[in-house]
Amino acid sequence: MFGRLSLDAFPTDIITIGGVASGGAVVLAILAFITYKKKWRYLWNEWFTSLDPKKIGTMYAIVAAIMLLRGVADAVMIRAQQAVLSQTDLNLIDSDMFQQVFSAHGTIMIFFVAMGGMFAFINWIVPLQIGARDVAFPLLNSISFWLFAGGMVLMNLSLALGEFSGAGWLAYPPLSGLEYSPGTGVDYWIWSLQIAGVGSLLSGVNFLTTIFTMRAKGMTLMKMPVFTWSIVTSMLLVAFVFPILTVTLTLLGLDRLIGTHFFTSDLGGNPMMYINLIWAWGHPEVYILVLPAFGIFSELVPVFSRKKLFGYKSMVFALSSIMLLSFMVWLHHFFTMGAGANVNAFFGITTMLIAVPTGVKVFNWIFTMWRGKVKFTSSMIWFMGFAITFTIGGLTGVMLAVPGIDFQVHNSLFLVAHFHNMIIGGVVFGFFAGLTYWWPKFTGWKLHEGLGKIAAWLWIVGFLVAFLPLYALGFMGAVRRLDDYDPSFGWQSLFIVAGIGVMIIGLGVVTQITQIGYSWLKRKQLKVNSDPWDGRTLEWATPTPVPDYSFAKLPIVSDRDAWWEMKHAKTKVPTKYEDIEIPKNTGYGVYIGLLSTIVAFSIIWHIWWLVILSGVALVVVAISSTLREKTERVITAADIIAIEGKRQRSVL
Amino acid sequence: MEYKSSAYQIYMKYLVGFTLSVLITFGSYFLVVNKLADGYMLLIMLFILAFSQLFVQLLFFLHLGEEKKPRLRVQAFTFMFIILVIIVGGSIWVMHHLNYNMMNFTSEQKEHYMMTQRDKGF
Amino acid sequence: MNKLKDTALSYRTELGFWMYLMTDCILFGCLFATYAVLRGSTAGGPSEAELFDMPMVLAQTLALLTSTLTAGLMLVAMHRKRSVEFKVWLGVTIAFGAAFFAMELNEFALLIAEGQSWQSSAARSGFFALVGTHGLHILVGLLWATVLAVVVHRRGFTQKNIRQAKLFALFWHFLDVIWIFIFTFVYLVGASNGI
Amino acid sequence: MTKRGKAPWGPVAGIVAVILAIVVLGVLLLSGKSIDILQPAGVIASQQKDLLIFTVVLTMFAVVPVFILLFMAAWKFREGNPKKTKYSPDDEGNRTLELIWWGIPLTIITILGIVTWVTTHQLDPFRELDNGKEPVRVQVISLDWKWLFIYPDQGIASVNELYIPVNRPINFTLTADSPMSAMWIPKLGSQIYVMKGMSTKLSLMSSETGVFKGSNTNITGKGYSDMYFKVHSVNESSWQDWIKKAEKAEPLNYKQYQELAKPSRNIGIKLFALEDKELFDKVVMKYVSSSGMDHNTDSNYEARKGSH
Repeated sequence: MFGRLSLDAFPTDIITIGGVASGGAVVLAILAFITYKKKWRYLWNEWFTSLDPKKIGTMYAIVAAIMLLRGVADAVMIRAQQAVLSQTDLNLIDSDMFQQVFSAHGTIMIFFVAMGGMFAFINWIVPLQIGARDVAFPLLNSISFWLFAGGMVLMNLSLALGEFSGAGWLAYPPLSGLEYSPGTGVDYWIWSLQIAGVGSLLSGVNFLTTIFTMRAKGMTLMKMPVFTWSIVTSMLLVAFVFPILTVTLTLLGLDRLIGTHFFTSDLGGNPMMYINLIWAWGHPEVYILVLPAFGIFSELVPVFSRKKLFGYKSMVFALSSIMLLSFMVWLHHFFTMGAGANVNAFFGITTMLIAVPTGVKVFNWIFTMWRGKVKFTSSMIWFMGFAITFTIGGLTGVMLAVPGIDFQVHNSLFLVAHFHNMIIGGVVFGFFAGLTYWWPKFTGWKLHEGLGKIAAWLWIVGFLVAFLPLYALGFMGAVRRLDDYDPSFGWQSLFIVAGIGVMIIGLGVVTQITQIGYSWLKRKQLKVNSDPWDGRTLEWATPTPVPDYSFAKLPIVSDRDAWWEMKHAKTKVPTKYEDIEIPKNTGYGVYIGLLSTIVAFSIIWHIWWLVILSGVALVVVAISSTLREKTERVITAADIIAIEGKRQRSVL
Repeated sequence: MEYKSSAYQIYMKYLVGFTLSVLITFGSYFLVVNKLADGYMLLIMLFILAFSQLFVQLLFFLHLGEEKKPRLRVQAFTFMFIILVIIVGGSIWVMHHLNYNMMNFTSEQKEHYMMTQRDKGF
Repeated sequence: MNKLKDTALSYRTELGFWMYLMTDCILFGCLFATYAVLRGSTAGGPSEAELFDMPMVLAQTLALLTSTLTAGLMLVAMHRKRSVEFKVWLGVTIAFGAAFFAMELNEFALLIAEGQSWQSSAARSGFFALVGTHGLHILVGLLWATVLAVVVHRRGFTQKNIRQAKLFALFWHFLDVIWIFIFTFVYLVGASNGI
Repeated sequence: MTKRGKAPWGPVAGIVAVILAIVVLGVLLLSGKSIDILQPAGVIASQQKDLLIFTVVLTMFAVVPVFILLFMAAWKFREGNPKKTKYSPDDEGNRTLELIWWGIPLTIITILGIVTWVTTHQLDPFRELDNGKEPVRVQVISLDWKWLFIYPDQGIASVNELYIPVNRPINFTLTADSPMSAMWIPKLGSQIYVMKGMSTKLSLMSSETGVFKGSNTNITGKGYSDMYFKVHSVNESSWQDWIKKAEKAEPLNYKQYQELAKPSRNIGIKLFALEDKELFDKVVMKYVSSSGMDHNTDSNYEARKGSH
C-alpha cells in the first residue's frame, strides 16, 4: 500500500528529532498564526495564485532566505564536528549523519539558496529594467516557482521521513547507485532536484523570450542595462545546460528504479559517463549563479560612483565570452580521473582563459569608480568585499586550472576553500549588495545603513577567518568531507579557527535579520521616494510600491541609462492613460507544483498506485491549464489615474 | 511564423521537402542494407545524408530562416548547434580517452577484452 | 490594437516554443552521447546488427515522415480556414503517428521477449532510453493532437487555436528531425555493425 | 556618510587590523606543522610545488595592480574627499586603457597556457618515472574502507601501510572494489581516481626517508574518513627487512581477499604473503567480464542496507 514507507522511516537519533521537532514547531506556529489571523484567503488570492513577477520574485526570496538558514545550520554542524566533536568521545554526529549533512548543505546552498535568490532578482528586476509589465509566459513563471517550492518541500521532508543522500552534492555513482545507497536518500536528492531543475529550465526559456521580445521601444540589445545582459547570458546557460541535468538525474533514477545499467559497475555501465555529464551541467551552473552577481555590481557601482559604467561594450563582451567559455571547461572537475595529458591540458587552458574576461570586468568596475564620487553605502561595502575575495578566489582558481597543481590539491580543503571563495565572495556578496540596493524598490523603505555595514563587515571578516585556514589545511593534506582525523596531524587548531569564522558569519546573518526587523519597525522614518539612490535604469522610473501594472505608460528609451536620461532631459510625465490588461490570477501553478511533488514523493517511496494517480491528474491539470479562455483582467484608466495621482503626491 | 508566401507555395514546399526526405531516407537505407559501402566510408556517407536531410527538413518543414529580422530562431538554432557539438563531441572525446586509459590490464587480458568488444561490434 | 497584440503574442509564443525545442535538442544530444559511449558495452549480449529488424524500421521512418507531411498540410488547410480539411489532415497525422508508436512498442516487446531488455546491459539501457524518450515525445504529441482536434471542433479557429496548431506542427516536425538521427546513428550504423 | 574634510580612518584601521591578524594568526598556527605540499619529499611533488609557486607569482602581475587600483580608487574618489579630485560623470570608457587590461591577463594566460601544456605532459600520472634504478611495482586496491597494497614482484601484500624504498620509482597500478576512491600521498605528489573494473596508473618517487600520510580523497561511504594510511619511505635494507617480515605473514589468496573486502572500519595494519599472483587482475576483471556480481558485492549490499 505505501511502498517502502513504514514507521521505520521516522528518525530515531536525537539531533534529527530535535531538528524536525523545532522546524515542525515553527512551521505549525506559522500555519496556526495564519489561520488565527484568517489570512489564508488573502495569501491564496494575493500571493499563491498571483502571476505578477514581482510577487513571484518575493516568494522566491522568502524560500531562499529560509533555506539559507538551514544551509548555515548545516555548515555549523559540519564545522562543529570537524573542530570539536570528532576529537572528543561524544558521538553526537555519526558518519552517516555527517555525510547527509554536508550533502544537504551543498545541495541546499546551490539549488535552493543561490538559484532561488537569483530568480528572485530576475523576476523583480528584469521586467522593470526592460520596461515591460510582465514576463512572456506568466503562468509558466508561476509553475516554475511552484516546482521550485515543491523541490524545496521534498528536500526538507527527507529530514522527517527517511533520510537524505550521503553521497555528496553531486552524488557520484557507484556510491549513489542502488548497490551502495539502497535507502531513500539518493532518491530524495534526485527527485527534488529534478522538479526544481525542470522549473529552472522553464524559467530560463521564459526569461530569454521575455528579454528578446518585450523590451521597451528604443531599447536595442546594446542599450540594455548590464544586469539584464548578465541575465541573458545566465539564462542562455540555464536553457542549454539544464537539459543535461534532467537527463543525468533521470538516468541515475532509472538505474535505481528499473534496473538499467547506465552508471552501475556491472553489465557494462560506466560511472565515468555520469561524472562527465553532471559536470557538463555543473560547471556552467556556477556561472549561471555568478553572472547575475556580476550584473548586480555593474548596476550599483555606477550608481554609487555617480558615473556611467566604464566600458559597457567590454562588459557585455566579457559576459558573453565567459558564458561561451564556460561550456567547454567541465573536465577540470575531474583532471585526476586520468583522461590523459592532451585532454587535461586542453581543458586546463580553456579554464584559465576565463580569467581574462573576468579580470577585465574587475578593472572596468575599478575604473567606473575612478573620477567618480563614490558613496560608500553598505552596497558598496559588499562590493569592496567582493572585489577582494573574488580576486583571491580567481587566483586560486587559476592555480586549480593547471592540471599539474590540481593533481595535488584536488578534493582537498584547498578546493573547498576555492569554491566557497567564488560562491560566497561572488554570488552571496553580490546578492546581498543587490538586496540592499533594490530593497527600497521592493518595499518603499530603506534598510538601516549602519546595521547593513556591520553585517557586511562581519560577513567579510567571517569569510576570511572561515576559509583562509582551509587553504592552509588543504596544503597540509586535509581532504574534504572528513568526519574524523588523526589528532597527530595538528589540524584541530585550524579547524577551530575556521569554526570561529563560521560563527562570525552566523553573527552577520543575525545582524541581517535584526537589520530587516529593525528597519521594518522604523519603516516610517526610513520611508523613501521611488528613486532613493538617484538611479540610472528603468526600474527606478516606476512608483514605489510598484503597482500591479508596473508602468502606467510603457517607456520609450533613447539611452543606455534610460531613467537617468529621462530625469535629465526633464521628460514630461504623461497624464493621459489607457486601460491596461494584466494576467488574471490562477491556481494552476500551485496545482501543477503540488501534483509534481506528489508524483516525486510516491516515486521515492515506491508507492506505484499514487504515481499513476497523481501522474494522470498532473496530465489532466496541465491540459486544462492550456484551455483557459479568459486569462487577463483589465485595470481601467480611471483606476490608474487614482493610483498614479497618489504617487505624484508621495514623490512631492 | 510570418508566412511571406502564399498557401500554394507552402503546399509545394511541403511536397518538395517530403520527396527529398524520402529519397534521402531510401538512399541511406539501401546504402546499409545492400552493403554498398563499409567502414569509415559508410559512416561518412551516412553522416552527410543525415545532415542533408536535417537541412531539408529545417528549410522545408520548420521554415527556418523565413522569419523577420533579427532572425532570433536562426540565431538560437546556430547557438544550440555549437553547444551540442561541444557537449556531445566533447563527451565522446573525453570518454574515449578515459575508457582507453582505464584498461591497463595484462596484454593477454587486453587482447581478450578487445576481442569480445570486436565481437560485439564496437 | 488587439490585432497588434495578437501578432506580438504569436511571435512571442512561437519564439518561446522554439527555445524550448532547442533545449530539447540538448536533451536528446545527451542521450545520444550516452548511447554512443555505451553502445559497445553489451556485456556479452548480441550486437545490434543481430537484433534490428530493418524493414520494420524503414516502415516506421516512412510512417513518421508521412505524418510530418500531413501535419504540414494541416497547417495549409488552417491558413485557408478549411475546417473539414484541417480535421482530416490532423486525423491522418494522428493515425500515422499512432502507427509509428505501435511499431515502436512492438519492437520493444520483441526485444524484451528475446531477453534484451534495458536491464540486460548498458548498451540496451542506452538504446531504450534514447528511443524511448523519443517515443514518449511522440506520445505527448499524439495527446496534444487529440486535444487540438477536440478544441478546434468545439471552438473553431480562434487565435489561440491557430497558435496551438502551429506549435503542434513545429513540435511534430522537430520529432521527425530527431528521428533522422536515431534512424541513421542507432539503426543504420548499428545494422552495419558499427565502426 | 563621511563628512567633508574628515578621512574615514575607521575602515582603514579595520582593514589593517584584519590583515595583521591574518598574518599573526597564520604564523602562530602554521609554525612547526607539516605543510605537505610546500615541503615535498618526492620528485613529482617538488615539481608540482615549483609549478604552484610559478603560477602564484605570475598571477600576481594581475592581482597586485587590481588591489592597488581598487584601494586607490576607493580612497581618492570617495565622496567627501577634501582634495579636489576630477569628476567626469559621462566618461564611457577608454579604448587604450581597456586594451591594456584585456592585454595583461591575456599575456599572463598565454605564458601560463604554454607552461600548462608542457607540465601537464611532464606530470602525466601515466608517465613512468625513470632514474636508472629498477622500479617497484605496486598494485593498489581500494576497499570498503581500507587500502590493499600488493607487491607482485616481491610476493607480498599489506593493508593500510605502504612501504617504499627511497629513490626508486614506484609504478602503481590501481583499481577499486568499492565506490570510486582516489589515492593521494601529498608529500609524494599527484592523486588519481580509482574505479571498479578499471585499472589506472600512477608513478611516484620518494626522495627522502620518512613517514608520510596517504589518504582517500573521494567520498566512499561511512568509513571514508578511516582511509588514511601511513607511507614509510625507507632505505633499501629496511625495505628488504619489511618484505621478509611480510613473507612470513598469513597467505593471501582470492578467498581470503573476499573476506578482507567485506566492509569494515579501522581494521589497522595487516601483512600478507601473496599466494595468488593474479589477484589484482582477477579483481579488475570480475567487473569487466559479463556479470560482475559476486558474493563480495552481495554482502556489501547487505552490510550497507543493514546500516539504514
